[in-house]
Amino acid sequence: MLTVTTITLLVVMAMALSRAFVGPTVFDRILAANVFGTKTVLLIAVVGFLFGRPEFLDIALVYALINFIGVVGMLRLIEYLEEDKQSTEDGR
Amino acid sequence: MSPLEIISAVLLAIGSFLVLSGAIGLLRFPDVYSRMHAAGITDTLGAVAILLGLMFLAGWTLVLAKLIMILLFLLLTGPTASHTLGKAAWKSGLQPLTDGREPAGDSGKGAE
Amino acid sequence: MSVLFSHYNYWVVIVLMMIGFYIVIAQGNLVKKLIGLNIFQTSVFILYISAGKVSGGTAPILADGITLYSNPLPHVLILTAIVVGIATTALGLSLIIRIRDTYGSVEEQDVRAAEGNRKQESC
Amino acid sequence: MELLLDISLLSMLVATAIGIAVSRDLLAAVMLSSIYGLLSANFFVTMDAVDVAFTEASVGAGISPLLMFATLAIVGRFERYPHQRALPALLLVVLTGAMLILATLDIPAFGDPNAPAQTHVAPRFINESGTEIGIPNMVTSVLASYRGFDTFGEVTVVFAAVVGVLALLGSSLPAAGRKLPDTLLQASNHRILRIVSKILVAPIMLFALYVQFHGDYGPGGGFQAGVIFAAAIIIYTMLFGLEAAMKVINVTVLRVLAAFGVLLYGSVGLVAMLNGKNFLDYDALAADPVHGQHYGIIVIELGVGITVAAVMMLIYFAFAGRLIDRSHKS
Repeated sequence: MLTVTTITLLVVMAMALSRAFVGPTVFDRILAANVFGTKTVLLIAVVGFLFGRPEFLDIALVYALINFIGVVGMLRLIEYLEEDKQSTEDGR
Repeated sequence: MSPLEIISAVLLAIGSFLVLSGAIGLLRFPDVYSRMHAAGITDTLGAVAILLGLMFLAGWTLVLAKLIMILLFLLLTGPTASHTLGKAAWKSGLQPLTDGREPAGDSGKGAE
Repeated sequence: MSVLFSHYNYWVVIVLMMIGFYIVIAQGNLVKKLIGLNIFQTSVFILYISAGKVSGGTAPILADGITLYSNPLPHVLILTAIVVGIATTALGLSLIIRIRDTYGSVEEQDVRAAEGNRKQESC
Repeated sequence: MELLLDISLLSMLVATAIGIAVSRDLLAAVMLSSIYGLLSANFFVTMDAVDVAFTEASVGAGISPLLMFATLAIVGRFERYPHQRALPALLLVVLTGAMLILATLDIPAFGDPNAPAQTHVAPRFINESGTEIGIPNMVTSVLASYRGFDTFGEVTVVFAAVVGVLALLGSSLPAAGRKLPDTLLQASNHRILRIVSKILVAPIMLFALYVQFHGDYGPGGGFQAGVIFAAAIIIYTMLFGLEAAMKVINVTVLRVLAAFGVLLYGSVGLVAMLNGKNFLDYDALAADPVHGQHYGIIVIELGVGITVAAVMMLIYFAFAGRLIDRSHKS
């Protein structure tokens, strides 16, 4: 079952990646990146059990943390850029 | 197979199914909000199912504690991220697709 | 076929390295160049880590009942390289911000044009 | 299974890199580079390099995209010109790549236990470090003890980089007590995000301390712990504003701490010299050499952690200060 789950997660990662390529809006990309990050956390956890050394779950925890920080950072940046667009329309 | 392994296998199967269905939704749904709906819900529930499945494999060890910590963390951050994302998309003026006949995928173009 | 499986990692490393190289030489935006440099850098990391892998080995953390470990030396080299890499990336990004302050643009073309104008004026 | 994971992760890496290369929207490129960092960290886990994966996850997928986002907010989101010199560059790249691929045919096969890389220094580390250093994590013993001098150099480089960043951007870092116009930086309209982050900040710091002191036994150590600790402060800064963060953490203290970590590292070496051994030979620190190694590794990892955490926070504060400056001007 672990093998099946690993393969499923790999497939899901590939699908999320293609959504990140296609877009079309920036929110699609963020959503895809978020999904991708969660799947990475799960993959690390499952692979740890699959290879028989599950004590490295600290890494999965870091992934979860970094994923959250990344999403928050992206959203804040978009807010800055929107603010920019409103205050100076001739910016670009 | 011991009963614990069977429970874990069932949970892993449920988790895999949820995760996969969420990804299909992410790929196939027509606009940002419906994609968010597909991904946001299955993301958290699928993660919970898979991590629970792993917990039954881990037994009473430090690994179990770490799995619980990951689970708590995902339960806190996953819905928060989805909520914030939806809010940001709404605030940026992106309209949800209400008419099913528009071509898929291009609905959000105007807001970028 | 066996050559494919035994050298696949190295080929991917080269492909990644070349993509990074391409971004650095062909694309004018300085932020993009820095991203390209990061891709290049990561490809080197992957090369080192691949070279340290022993098939059938596990992570180099001593545990009972395990005899075959992967090589810890490349891990150490790359671990420190990653942290130094972020430090240099930060330095590069702050240079980009200063270039933007001075020239009003982060495109290589604009910067070169502005630089050319300045030289003509001083002549 | 290992092979399948390996190949699929690497293929996704290549796809992501190509996506970055063709994208003209820099925001998308940086987002993809964050995914790229996660993917390569994932690959490192399958290659048994857990410590490297730890570092790459927190640095390559976390801090580096954050800094790039901050830069993009300052310099703008789109590339202005289409890609130039594409054809000659492509030709050059393909040529170089082909030559390099020819060269790889001489490299020993992947995973070969008899490759030169596996037979020279590594066996000594693997066989002896358990008795000589006495800690299970070989990466930590090689990093902090066998190659301690090298790591000292790296920490100095990190410190030098922050000096450079501060020299370039530091003037925009506002003095403490000055009223900052950073209403935008405070994200006051994200109530749920703010509450959840507030709950998370303390556990993240605790986790950083765990990583710092557990680095002898599992993946972790000063470099990773420093970055994670800084990440907690950075998320606080992102949601509550630079002013609030600088009330918590004084920038002057941070500057002193960044230097203090390097000095702590170096002074361990000096103490070893004063006890009549070589620089950074921790055997001299206690009567029992193995205990000495333990003390030495704990202290220098602490030095590394302090420096890295302070440096990451300083760099982020410098970038955030620049952001405020810019929004103030416009």
